[in-house]
Amino acid sequence: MNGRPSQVSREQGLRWLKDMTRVRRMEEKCAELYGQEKIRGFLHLYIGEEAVAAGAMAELGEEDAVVATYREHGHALLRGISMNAIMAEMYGKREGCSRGRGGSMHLFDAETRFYGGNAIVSGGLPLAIGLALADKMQKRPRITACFFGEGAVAEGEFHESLNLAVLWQLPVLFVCENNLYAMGTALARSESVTDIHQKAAAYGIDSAAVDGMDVISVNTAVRDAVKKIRAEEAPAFLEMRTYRFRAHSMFDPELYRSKEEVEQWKQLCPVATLTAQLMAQKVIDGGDIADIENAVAEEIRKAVDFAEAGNWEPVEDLMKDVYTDSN
Amino acid sequence: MNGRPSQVSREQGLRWLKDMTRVRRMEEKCAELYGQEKIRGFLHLYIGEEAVAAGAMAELGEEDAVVATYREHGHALLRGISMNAIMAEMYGKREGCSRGRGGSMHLFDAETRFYGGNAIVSGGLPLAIGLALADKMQKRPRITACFFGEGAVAEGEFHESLNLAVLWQLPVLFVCENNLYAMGTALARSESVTDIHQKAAAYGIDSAAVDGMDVISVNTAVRDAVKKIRAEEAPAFLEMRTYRFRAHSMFDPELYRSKEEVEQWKQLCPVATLTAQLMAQKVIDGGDIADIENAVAEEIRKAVDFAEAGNWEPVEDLMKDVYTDSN
Amino acid sequence: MAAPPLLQEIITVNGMKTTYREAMRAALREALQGDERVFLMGEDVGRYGGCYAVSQGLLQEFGEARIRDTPLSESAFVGAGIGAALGGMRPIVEVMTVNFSLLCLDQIVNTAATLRHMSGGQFSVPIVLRMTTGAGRQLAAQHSHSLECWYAHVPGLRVIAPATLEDMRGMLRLALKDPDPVIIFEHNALYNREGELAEDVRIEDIRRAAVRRPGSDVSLICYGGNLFKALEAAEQLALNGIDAEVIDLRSLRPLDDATILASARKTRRAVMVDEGWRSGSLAAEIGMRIAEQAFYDLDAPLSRVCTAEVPIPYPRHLEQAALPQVENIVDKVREVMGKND
Amino acid sequence: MAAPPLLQEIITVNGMKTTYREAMRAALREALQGDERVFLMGEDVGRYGGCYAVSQGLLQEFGEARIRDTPLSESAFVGAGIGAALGGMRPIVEVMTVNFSLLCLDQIVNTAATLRHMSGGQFSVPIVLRMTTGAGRQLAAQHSHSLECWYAHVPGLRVIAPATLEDMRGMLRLALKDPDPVIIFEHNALYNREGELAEDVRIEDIRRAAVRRPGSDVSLICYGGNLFKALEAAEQLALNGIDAEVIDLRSLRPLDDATILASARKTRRAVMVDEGWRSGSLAAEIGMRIAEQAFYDLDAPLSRVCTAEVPIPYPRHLEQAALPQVENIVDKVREVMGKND
Ligand SMILES: Cc1ncc(C[n+]2csc(CCOP(=O)(O)OP(=O)(O)O)c2C)c(N)n1
Ligand SMILES: Cc1ncc(C[n+]2csc(CCOP(=O)(O)OP(=O)(O)O)c2C)c(N)n1
Ligand SMILES: [Mg+2]
Ligand SMILES: [Mg+2]
Repeated sequence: MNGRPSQVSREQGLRWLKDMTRVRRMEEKCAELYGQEKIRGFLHLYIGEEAVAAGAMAELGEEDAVVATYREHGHALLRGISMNAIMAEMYGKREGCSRGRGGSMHLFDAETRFYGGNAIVSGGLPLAIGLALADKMQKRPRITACFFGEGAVAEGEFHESLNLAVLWQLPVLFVCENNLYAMGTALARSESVTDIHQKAAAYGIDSAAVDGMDVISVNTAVRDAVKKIRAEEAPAFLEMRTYRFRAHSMFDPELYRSKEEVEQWKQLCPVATLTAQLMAQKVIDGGDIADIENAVAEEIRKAVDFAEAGNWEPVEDLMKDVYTDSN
Repeated sequence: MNGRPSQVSREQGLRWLKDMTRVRRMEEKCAELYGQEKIRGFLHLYIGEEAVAAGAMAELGEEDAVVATYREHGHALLRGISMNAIMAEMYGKREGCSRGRGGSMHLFDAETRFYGGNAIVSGGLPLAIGLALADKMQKRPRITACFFGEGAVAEGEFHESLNLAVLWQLPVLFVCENNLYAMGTALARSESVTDIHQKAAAYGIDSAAVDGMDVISVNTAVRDAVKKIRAEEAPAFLEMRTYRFRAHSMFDPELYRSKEEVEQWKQLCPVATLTAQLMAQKVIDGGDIADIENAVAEEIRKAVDFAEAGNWEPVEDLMKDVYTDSN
Repeated sequence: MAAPPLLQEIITVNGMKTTYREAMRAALREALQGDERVFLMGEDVGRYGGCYAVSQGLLQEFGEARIRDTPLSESAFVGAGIGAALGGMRPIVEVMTVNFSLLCLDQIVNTAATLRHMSGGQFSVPIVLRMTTGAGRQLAAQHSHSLECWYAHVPGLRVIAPATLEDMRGMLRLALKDPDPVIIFEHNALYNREGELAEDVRIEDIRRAAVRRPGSDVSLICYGGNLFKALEAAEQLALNGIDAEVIDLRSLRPLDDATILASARKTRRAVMVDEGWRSGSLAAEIGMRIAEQAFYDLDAPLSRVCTAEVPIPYPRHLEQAALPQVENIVDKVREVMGKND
Repeated sequence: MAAPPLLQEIITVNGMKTTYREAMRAALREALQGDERVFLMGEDVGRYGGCYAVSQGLLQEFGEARIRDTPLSESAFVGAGIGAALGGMRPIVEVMTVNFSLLCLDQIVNTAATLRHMSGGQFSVPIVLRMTTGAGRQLAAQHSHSLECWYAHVPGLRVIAPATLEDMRGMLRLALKDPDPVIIFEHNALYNREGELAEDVRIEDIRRAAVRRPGSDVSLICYGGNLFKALEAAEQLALNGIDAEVIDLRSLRPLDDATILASARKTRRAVMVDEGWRSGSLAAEIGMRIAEQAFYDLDAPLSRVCTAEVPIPYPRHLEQAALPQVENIVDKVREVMGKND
């Protein structure tokens, strides 16, 4: 893998900064809306991990596919689903990207080939295998990027899926977001070998560990992996070392980790880190930050208005789309 | 691991020779009885793999537990279940070791702590984890030996179970009987990494590959592994490289492998190999072989008589033991 | 969106004597020849020829890519089938037997069945899952399940069970035309069965039940492997002057209420025959529907012949005692007719 | 062998106001204190305190070995629980929710449920499995299942569902005394519910149903999370002069036919309330049993209020529309009583 470039272009830098800021602010808003009971059910925030989605999505093409988990707001937004459609989905409105039926854990979008939004840990991996298999059989030069947490590594489906991907040489990019905890279970309590990229390597897959708090490192690693996948028609695996700053979901008293630990990681905030670098390198200035924050605030305001103005799906349509012919 | 001893005592040699011969001849008889429809359902023969069970069982103590698969006749016999009880079970008679209800795939015996006999590939591994966990929690210096085929390695339960065994440091001896095929699927078509002991090592478990056609190598490896497990209270993994001489079951046309390949492996017959070595080393002579064959023939004759003379469980007892209180 | 376009098919086979096994193989071959997107995936479907020899020869004809042997990884390859369906393929995934499907239920229930509704209609999953089911071959407790009722419980799935040679030959074609997940249950006892296929095999809508034997006194409602037991029972009952109507459900989800209720209303008596364990069986659902919708048309208590609630034992005499038998059906009908003394 | 020795228990709690959550926690604590062989294992039961905070504090009190956090490996840790039970322990294995139990069904159905019978009575599996179940919290399609009926279908398993505070406090004790596998379904809607426990909590045999409200006009048969909906419906019906009897099944396997049939015969009408999807629901089984055994005692068609056959949607209005509601029960009863116009 090539090293992390010490410099990035202004355009590139601003894009990542904006991407991460959009995710960060959108989710902060979601937390607020959850408090107001506008958003219900489970809400899993990605805050702290934005560099992973930002750095990765930038390297995927329109034709590629994305499979994610219930902690997927950032992936959905940066894959290109409009914030309006996402916010409306959070509200459960018909204008949402899943017609309001999925909510926070089940964002879907056919247009951007975003296949969710899966609330079963490790449930998305076999799906990614199949999407890639379809591409391979139809000789389409596509990649399927599959995001999942380190907790999923303990599931049998992780094992079965990695084996199939390598055995059948499928164009899958596995992105393990290792934020050190699965709900309250620390990595060391869920894995006998905590070096996840090594675990993956044992399947004969190209694998690396990446600083998931640094969008530039993430992007570099993903670019290389994607290149390899397209060139060698083989899967690749990246372990992104990151951390979630917020509770697992809105019901989590966080008894399993110390405030100090959380604070230490917050020092590595991906948004702050990139901002600092770009400022230090005089690639951007305070005005740029303000512009981004203003634009994002505006986008969020519009999204909330859109969601508020959205409609509830009529109860008569409850059974719609259980089957194709149930319409 | 210490090297394979070039010599073995006469007593030791005779025991292994007799053990393997008992399994070999018993199963040959079973195949014959299957032809006569005395034995029905599925019948999976171990012929060719006898060195594994013979070499391994010799190192287990009375208190230890054994978990096996549907290809378990040899394990059951060498664990100490009487041939009478096994043969009666094959017939489905009440005098069988599972009261006739299990048949070939479900031999059980509480007295020798033989926990079956599982017809779900990889289904026995979690059970072994639990048995070992119970021993650890109750501070009993026991080991649970878990036998399974290389096909099980692809199952999620393999992955989950190995992780738990290492994570919780459980006294489990995993014995993978790698006979190169899972029904008709060659190892290279089921595993991206065909070095199974390496796959296991990736969990942080002590692991080795062993010549499973040589009872002395098997025994040496198992003795070392058992010692380690008892000393370090940690699991161990052995990949036994072996081969099944017969079809997968009685319904298998064997379209997936060549006669030549089978013939080559038959040259490595564990019974013949050991016989040759012991004869060459003048540890035994033709008379000993004859004695063993005669004794085994007699044991089999008695077992068949026992099974033939056995009784069918009365239909009125069909529901017995579905629950403890259904008696 | 509209219902599956084609609800009925006519397949010209120029008449032939064949087995259920060959009929399914012919259906698979036809599907593979007719649509590049179709492929068969599962454990030992290729080199081994299928654990019941159903797919024998297909690997040689269609190659490794389309007759895809999988490792023992039920959850991953069924999930991969779902993903491939999303990706535009028309996968036929064989889960060797329903017994092993317990390892991939999550993918079927939480992904295949939910995806379309949960995504607001954006994604459909045109996968066909084939599983053998049933007991009777002395394979004991872990290899003798009949869990069709579980799958028939799940919204988003379509579940069918061929019982006739025609359906074994033709249902697959309609299943592949269905934009939603279809599970085909093939009873292992049928494969060796022989029969005569007509010149033109007419396959009715897979959502419809069929009256296999018209009758006026009692409705015998069954499916799959039990159809022939029910028909034989009907013949025996005829000798006793009891005219039984035999309904072959064909579709286990959705259930064809119209056909079921029409028969029950006509005969005023119903006995369900089901190889599943009694409690929570599909037979219970059918009975309950009749009790809900045709209660006042009934002249006798509803009744059912199911499998005893026991892990299926290995010995033939116990296994047979546990399973529905022609005599049990006859007795139960006579009881319902008040003819038992 | 004899039936589980103790069929009824009296637990002295000196009366207290408490929640279902605290009641189950007290039951767990009591079990852990009373028997060295008992331990609790599952995802996040320890440091996190349980996903519904049921086991909060137990890790501190009983330590890592007995309050065992597991990785996300449902199949392996449930199988390990089965093995530990065989090894002489009394494991309480928590599968966070029934939704995730789809990943360990094989171990439960093919091992826990079969082992005793298949081994000719040599091995029993005294494991207790706890799962939360049910919808209502806007968790959408993959997190809102009610699959009790599947487990209630399997011979070898015992399935119970506490609906009252007393049962939530006491059923575990009897479950742990049972030498066979027992699955306890805890409806997530109950945990926050508060109530008064008497001085002495009397726990009846977990194989028996209970009449929670005697009545003469119609039997409302339900369990778990729906008991209070049924009781509320009964109160509303009373205002309309309809006297409903409410049966709390408590045990879903075995079903207590005696209590169910006695009630149906007395009221001559029955409406089953069940949060499972309608087709193949436990409600169907109960209805079928009544239709088989009490047909001539009925004055009206059997009926049921179940969940709509749809993957549960996220928005509250759609989720509530899909689930059984008090109004649905009232309407259905009035319909059965011929009081709807
Ligand atoms: C199969 C399954 N088991 C349990 C759960 C409950 N659960 C939801 S999220 C979670 C932790 C997952 O952790 P990880 O994979 O690391 O992802 P993260 O939440 O850290 O992003 C658990 C146990 C689930 N959703 N699915
Ligand atoms: C979960 C599961 N899937 C499929 C099967 C059908 N099956 C029985 S044995 C077998 C092959 C197993 O091969 P391996 O583990 O190598 O053991 P071997 O038969 O070679 O001893 C298969 C696929 C099964 N019994 N269980
Ligand atoms: Mg995590
Ligand atoms: Mg093998």
